[in-house]
Amino acid sequence: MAKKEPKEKAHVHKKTAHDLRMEKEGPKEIGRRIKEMADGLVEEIKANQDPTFITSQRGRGNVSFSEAEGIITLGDKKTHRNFLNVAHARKFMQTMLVTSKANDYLGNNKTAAIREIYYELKHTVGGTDENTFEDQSESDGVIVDLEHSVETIREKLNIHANPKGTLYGDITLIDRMHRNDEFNCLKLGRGGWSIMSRLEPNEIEIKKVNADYVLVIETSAMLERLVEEDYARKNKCILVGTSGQAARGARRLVHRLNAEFKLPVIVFTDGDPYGWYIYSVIKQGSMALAAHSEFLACPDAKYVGMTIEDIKEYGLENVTEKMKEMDVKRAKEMLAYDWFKNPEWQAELKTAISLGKRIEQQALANKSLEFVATEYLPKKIKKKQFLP
Amino acid sequence: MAKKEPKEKAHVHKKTAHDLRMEKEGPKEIGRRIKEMADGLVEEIKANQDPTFITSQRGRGNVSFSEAEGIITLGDKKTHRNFLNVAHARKFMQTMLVTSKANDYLGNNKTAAIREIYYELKHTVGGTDENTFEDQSESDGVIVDLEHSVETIREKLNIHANPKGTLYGDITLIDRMHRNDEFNCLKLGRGGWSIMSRLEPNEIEIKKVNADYVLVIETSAMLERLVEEDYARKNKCILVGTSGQAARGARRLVHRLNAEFKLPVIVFTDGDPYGWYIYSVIKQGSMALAAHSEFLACPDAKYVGMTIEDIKEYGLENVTEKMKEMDVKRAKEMLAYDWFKNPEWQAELKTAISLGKRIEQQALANKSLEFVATEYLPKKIKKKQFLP
Amino acid sequence: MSKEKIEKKIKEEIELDPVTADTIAKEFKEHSVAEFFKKNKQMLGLYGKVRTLTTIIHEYVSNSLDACEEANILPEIEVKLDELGEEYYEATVKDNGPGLTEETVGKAFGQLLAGTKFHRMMQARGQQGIGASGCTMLSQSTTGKATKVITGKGDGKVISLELTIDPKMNQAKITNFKKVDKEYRGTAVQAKFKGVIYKDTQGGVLEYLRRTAIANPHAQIKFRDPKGQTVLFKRTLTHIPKKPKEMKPHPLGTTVDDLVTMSKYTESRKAGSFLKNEFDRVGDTSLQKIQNMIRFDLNKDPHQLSWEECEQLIQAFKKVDFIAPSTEGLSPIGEDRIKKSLESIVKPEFVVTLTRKPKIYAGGYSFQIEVGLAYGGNAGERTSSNPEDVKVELMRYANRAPLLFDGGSCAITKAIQSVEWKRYGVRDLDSAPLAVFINFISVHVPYTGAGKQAITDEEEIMEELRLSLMDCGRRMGIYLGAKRREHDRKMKQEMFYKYIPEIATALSSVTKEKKETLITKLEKLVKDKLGLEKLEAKIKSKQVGKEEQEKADDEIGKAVVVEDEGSGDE
Amino acid sequence: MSKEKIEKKIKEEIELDPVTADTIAKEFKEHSVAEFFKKNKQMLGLYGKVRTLTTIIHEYVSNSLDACEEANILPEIEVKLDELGEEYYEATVKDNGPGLTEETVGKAFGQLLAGTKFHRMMQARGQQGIGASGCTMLSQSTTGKATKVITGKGDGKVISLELTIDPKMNQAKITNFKKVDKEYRGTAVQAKFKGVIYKDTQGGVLEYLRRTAIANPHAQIKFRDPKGQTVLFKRTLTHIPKKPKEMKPHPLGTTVDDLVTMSKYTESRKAGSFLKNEFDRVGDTSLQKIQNMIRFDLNKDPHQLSWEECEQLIQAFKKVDFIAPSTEGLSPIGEDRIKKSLESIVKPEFVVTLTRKPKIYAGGYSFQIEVGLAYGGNAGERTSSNPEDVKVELMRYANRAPLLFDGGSCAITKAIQSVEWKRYGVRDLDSAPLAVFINFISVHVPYTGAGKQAITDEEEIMEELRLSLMDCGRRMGIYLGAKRREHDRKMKQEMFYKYIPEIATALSSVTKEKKETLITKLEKLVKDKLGLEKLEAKIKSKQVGKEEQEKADDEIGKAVVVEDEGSGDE
Repeated sequence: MAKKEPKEKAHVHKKTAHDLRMEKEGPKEIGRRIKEMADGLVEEIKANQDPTFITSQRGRGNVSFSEAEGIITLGDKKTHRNFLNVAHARKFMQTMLVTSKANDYLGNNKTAAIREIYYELKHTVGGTDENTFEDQSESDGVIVDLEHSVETIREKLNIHANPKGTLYGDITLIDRMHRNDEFNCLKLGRGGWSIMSRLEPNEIEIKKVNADYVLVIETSAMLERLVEEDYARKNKCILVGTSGQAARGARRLVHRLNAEFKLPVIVFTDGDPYGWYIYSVIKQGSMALAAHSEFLACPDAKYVGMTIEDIKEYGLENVTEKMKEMDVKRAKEMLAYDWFKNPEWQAELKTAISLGKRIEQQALANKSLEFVATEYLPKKIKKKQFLP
Repeated sequence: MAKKEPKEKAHVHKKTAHDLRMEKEGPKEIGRRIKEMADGLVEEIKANQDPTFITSQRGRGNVSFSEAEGIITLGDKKTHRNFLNVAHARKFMQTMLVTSKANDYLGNNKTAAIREIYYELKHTVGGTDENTFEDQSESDGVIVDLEHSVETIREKLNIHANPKGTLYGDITLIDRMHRNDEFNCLKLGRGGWSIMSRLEPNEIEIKKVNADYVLVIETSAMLERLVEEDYARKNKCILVGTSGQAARGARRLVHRLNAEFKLPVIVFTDGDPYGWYIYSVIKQGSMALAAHSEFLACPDAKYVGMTIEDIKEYGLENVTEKMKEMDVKRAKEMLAYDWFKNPEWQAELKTAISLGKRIEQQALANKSLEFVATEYLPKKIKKKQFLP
Repeated sequence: MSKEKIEKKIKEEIELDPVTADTIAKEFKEHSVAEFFKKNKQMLGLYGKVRTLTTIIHEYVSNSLDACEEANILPEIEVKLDELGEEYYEATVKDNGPGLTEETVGKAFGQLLAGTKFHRMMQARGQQGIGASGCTMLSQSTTGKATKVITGKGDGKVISLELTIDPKMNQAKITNFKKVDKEYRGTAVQAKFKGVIYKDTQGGVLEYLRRTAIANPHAQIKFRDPKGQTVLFKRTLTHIPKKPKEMKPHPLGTTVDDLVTMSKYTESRKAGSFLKNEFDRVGDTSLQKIQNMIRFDLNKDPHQLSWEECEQLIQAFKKVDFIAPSTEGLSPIGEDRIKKSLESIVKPEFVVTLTRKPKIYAGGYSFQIEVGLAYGGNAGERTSSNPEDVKVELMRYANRAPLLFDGGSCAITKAIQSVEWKRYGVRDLDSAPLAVFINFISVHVPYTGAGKQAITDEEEIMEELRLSLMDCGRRMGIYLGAKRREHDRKMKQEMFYKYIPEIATALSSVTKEKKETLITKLEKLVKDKLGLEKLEAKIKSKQVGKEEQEKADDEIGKAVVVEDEGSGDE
Repeated sequence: MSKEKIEKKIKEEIELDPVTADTIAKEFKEHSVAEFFKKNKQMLGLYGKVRTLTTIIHEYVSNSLDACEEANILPEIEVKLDELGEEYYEATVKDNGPGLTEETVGKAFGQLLAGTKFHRMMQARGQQGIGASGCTMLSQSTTGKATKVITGKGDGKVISLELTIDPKMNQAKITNFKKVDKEYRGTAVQAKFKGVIYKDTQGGVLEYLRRTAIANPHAQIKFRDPKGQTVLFKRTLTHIPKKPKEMKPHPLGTTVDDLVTMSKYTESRKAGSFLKNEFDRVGDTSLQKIQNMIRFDLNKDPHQLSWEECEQLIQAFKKVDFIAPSTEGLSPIGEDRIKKSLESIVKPEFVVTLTRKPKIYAGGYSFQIEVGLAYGGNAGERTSSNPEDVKVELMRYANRAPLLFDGGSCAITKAIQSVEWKRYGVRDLDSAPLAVFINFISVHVPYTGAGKQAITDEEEIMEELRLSLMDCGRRMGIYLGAKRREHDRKMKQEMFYKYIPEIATALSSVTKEKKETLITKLEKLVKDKLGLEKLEAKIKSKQVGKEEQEKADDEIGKAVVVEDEGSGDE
């Protein structure tokens, strides 16, 4: 194994300022914040006041696009959640349970997946046939609330999401938490490496990267097609398949390749609101996790396709799909987002809306199976036919 | 890398009789069968007869459980699809398109994912605003029809599904189609190897396996938990995460480990109709692909959990979920399946139905995060507390 | 005032003024039918500002049509409305009928329960002798003005007069009586009304006249509305409808009481001849059968018949197999005429019509149902400017006079709603492009009220209405079915054809057979298959259609041929 | 017979028998009101086998109640039905009223349009003098039998007789007249009917009597059904209702025609005194105002008033600020009594009732609405054996007499349907456990037909019905709202309480504060919070309730106090 060592332009990991800040926020610091918050609630209760849990307000009303940094950032508007409010009481109770559980993880140095937390905390509320949590979406929401309330990320609360995504290409990783395994992701056959849910630098070290750019791909079938066509080697790039919306692990990985190794990031998704959204999340971060953009986003990422222009350019009219009502609605909302307010994206979105069409990556197979690897991507990337 | 070579009980690949048979069915033979079928239709048309495409009938009516082989097999009932039938005409047309495309792949030695075929064939029917295929489920169905009609598997038609699933453990693979990459799946960090969509022996060679059994796991989060707890090494086994229903690649891999290396297969799913179904497909094959059971099924696989007994045994009452109406209906159907007609499964299904409860793998987190790896699995497997 | 005080006061009053049978007797008064309806004009349909005006026109126009038909004159009627002030109108209705004599004009317009029609067993629009006089009363009580009538018999003399009603006496008060030399035959009436409004909407005068024209294709009706716009409903037939004859009651349906009453007033000397002369369909054969079943001699003086003997006769009637009642007193419009009329006024895609055989309902009155179903095209009411927004239009008639109000309590509406229209290809009756025309004709229409807008849902009437609608519905269903089948055939051919090039290309690519050959062969295959289907459909539809048509022809035949027979059963 | 032949025959007939105004004149006949209704008995509600029997009992019972009340007697009424054969029944109704004299008994049961009530401006159940005589006619025409009447004035003599009607003359024919010595005060009527059926269902006699009892809590009604089972509706009040006085017409609502007619028959010598004597609420002050607005002298002889002068008076009336009409002619049941009655017979969870102020509708007739809403418990009709399957029960009354039929065309039903019940806490009216009681009282009820089962939807009536229902609905809404709030409060407390142990455990684990302390504190917090809310709700509901109650009290007060005032406005 590992017969060919990368010879040129191998990047070496360097710690960023952010990494340093994040490291300072160790379990003790986070634990202190949690206790501080809980103490506040107990004080209120003792004073016969309605206990109030405060977290950041999310969603458009409290999110702004930082032109300077090119990322989405969260404002300082707060949401108040009271116990003595019919609409809040259940969620208040759930927040307390998650808080207590996160506190346990930190104390015992354990980590858990969000689904595990759900099950750890799920039980019947005494004297009723109501469960503390009915489904995972409830605990997931509360976890986000807690992240924001104590101003940290879930990884620091020892909580992580499900793993998703595949890495392929000439990149050597070391898993410091797994007997220092060292492996090159071009040499794992055509399958590639399953990206983990946590990719913090203290756990996964990126030892060497031999590539000119990172290509982020929405669908696993397209990733497989590109592997089959030996695209990564021929074009000297890293392929990251996200299987839909990128999981936090994949986003963290792409961010690190971009931030630590200064690799350009090129995103290749379906030409539809979901695809554009995947792109925008990789580039600027998401509204839901606006507070964490600085260590997830890649502000200089570029969008290679699919674009409306492609439909005409490559005669793909027959393999477009009609946008559903919901798609059109989403596209119209996107028109108003600050981070799509450049002329190129405005034109793209407006054209798509007026045509009422969407187009998938796989639609390129309508030309020929290898077309995407031999023509479409190399040509567009060489000519820098990107959307910003 | 690859510092520790497996020292004991390393299995080496041997060709099975089936492998030999499958190998005989090369592209030329399959191509001949396709042409024969198409010629028949042309003859009918020339004789002013309604052309009729014949394929195997699937579903319960034509499926039986072979007690001797322990797998589901397909009977010889046929379905007739006529062009001059309002209910069939569109599907007849679609069948012709897929047939023609598969014929092309074989002629040009190309392979494609099912989604790619969909896009290759999708276009507007001349003079209408109707598409040849509206969504992928249409072409997927027709592909299965064609497989059965020409009595082969899609892989032989150079068609494959999306890749899904993760492999972790002390197993060394060689990808003969990818520069003979050789890699050990215990040494890829905690991520593991992404299982490909095709795992035919002529492409992926299993060089060495150092394990006592294969543990098939329904959810990726549970796989991650077991990796985190170093379960595979401590218990000397291979972990295969299927992320829900096992894709054909994963099934083929498990089958090969079972058939070529005689490794016992133990399946670990949620205790609900979906989980049981995942198990039964791995063990006996599926009704939909009954014709292919012999090279996908593992008749001697065992089921370790979750079971209804576990709920009582480990005090998990609070973290069970109500079975939905649909679940109960499915469970009742399963009662009647031949391959569940042993006393153990009958008892399991009936108890589940009467309690109206289901239980997920992650529910074990309710005990403690590591419980599943340190207590539950080792104990049950050691004591052989399996369902057949 | 406290409760106790009030009670005390009441008690005192009672003691001061004790009420007994004798004091009540002093209060006992009789009053006239005119006073009754003056106080209860809502019972005549004279309430609601729009409805009142429509009812007025209805009364006058019905009288004109009845008069013309009785005299075998093709009706020409002019209706005029003038707005005199706020909610104040003058109505003028002029006809070319036979006119009225000096003696009858006062009774016709100035006395309630007087007229030619009440006792006769003969179909007419009016039957009570109330309507026109009710209008006179309304006019005088809302405006204080008299009603003007001009009438001539075509003999060179014309009478002109003004009249009001003295409600206490139920008698006309005639003023300004003039007789002048002038050539005019017909009657013109002019009256003023307050508290009424003209509107060009559902339930308005225009709609009323439109419907009248549909059921009376031989009549010409001219209407000038208050804005001066004139609408002319031209006659589509120059054929005067067969004049109904006065009918004798049919034995079936006659009650004991009817028989007792008639026996008291008969001029016959023997019970047998009384039955033969005064009842429909009673001849010597049936008399003989009756005699065999009763316990007294039919030679008995009918004036001496007891209630019990009459009961014997009624029991006997039920066992005799009488032929269906004579249709002489009935004047159906006729299937062809309804069809023509609906086609010319409603302008639908197609029309099916049906005139049923006469039937009898309790009381011995014969009645007959006519149905017209007009489908597609302009049929149905438009509920908005979007031509797709359409709802079913129900056109109810009694003796050819439109019924516009009180639909909810009318047997016709109830019967229409009780039919399962889905069976006949109408998915949702309410939103169907359909006009349902029903003419109920009878020598006596059992209206639910003196306002004559709804027919009582007697069992026999409901049954017959339902059968008529279902019969006609079946014919419509056959048409709609054939229409749908043809549409389906076209759709099928299109569907098969569109796939042919795809299939041919694919098969050609695998088999190397020429694509063009495959296309030609496949197209032939489709044509052959659908041609066969079409033929089958044709044969099937023809057979069903023929059966239905024969059955219907048969019934119409019976209804017409029956005229040939005498009034006896031999 | 061919078409041509038929046409030729028709033509010949016409020539043989030409119809002209003169031949028509010969046919012109007058007929009596009795003949009219005999032929159109369906207009009196005498059709439908079940309905007919209910109508008969309705006519007799209404007359009995009217007679008792007029004579200030607490009514005791016995109703009996005997089955004599198939669809053949005998009905007997006996009361303890003032009885009838020899002179009036024939008119009361044997002559249409005769009675005490027609011309009086006074509330009564009957008003037309048609009903009981209509029953006599129906009895004789279906059975040939006479109607038996026994009546006594309590003076030791009792009259017994049998009577039928001569329809042509509209007069009673009395037979078997006897006068015997016996102590009995009251009237008993017994008649036989064929073609009727007794059923114990909606629209049947039992239901009719139950509803009668609800609106007449002072009456005792005993009913023996054909199977011999006896039901007794006991009186819940021993209070005789205030006897309505005869009323004068109110100037507002009087028409020009009324004024002209009244002026012709007045005994007054001057127009001024005519107005003052014969109209309600006209006094010297208002006369002075009127004089200032008209162009002739009020000292003029009223018999000389022209139509135009009467119009001036009517115009002037509209500008005078008359007080509301007197209520002397009306006898509402009263809120308390309706409540008591509904509570005892319907057995609901709660009742709200309302008696509104009198209003006037066109014609100068005053009327008054009473509403009762009975909610929950046994209120509403059960549609199956499942007690949850319930639908709203509409109880319509006119002058305390139940209206069971023709609901669809009745103003009361229309008004109920037009109200937005959701506003008052009733989500779906149709399936609500609710009884809606409405009593429409008036000196003249504008029935849609002589069958007296539906009230015409005159504008003023609809408006007042809606206002009454909404007013009463609001009060019910307040009750339902308070009920729901209390329920909500309990639910809330439960909800907060159940989470407390979870929260306490979690917070205790993080902060190390004692769990028990946290639980105690949190429970106190919840109690304090909900206690406050409850208090707020109470205050709020009290305020609203008070306002509403005051408003209502005010109106009842006015309705009662008004009696104190004289008939003038000074």
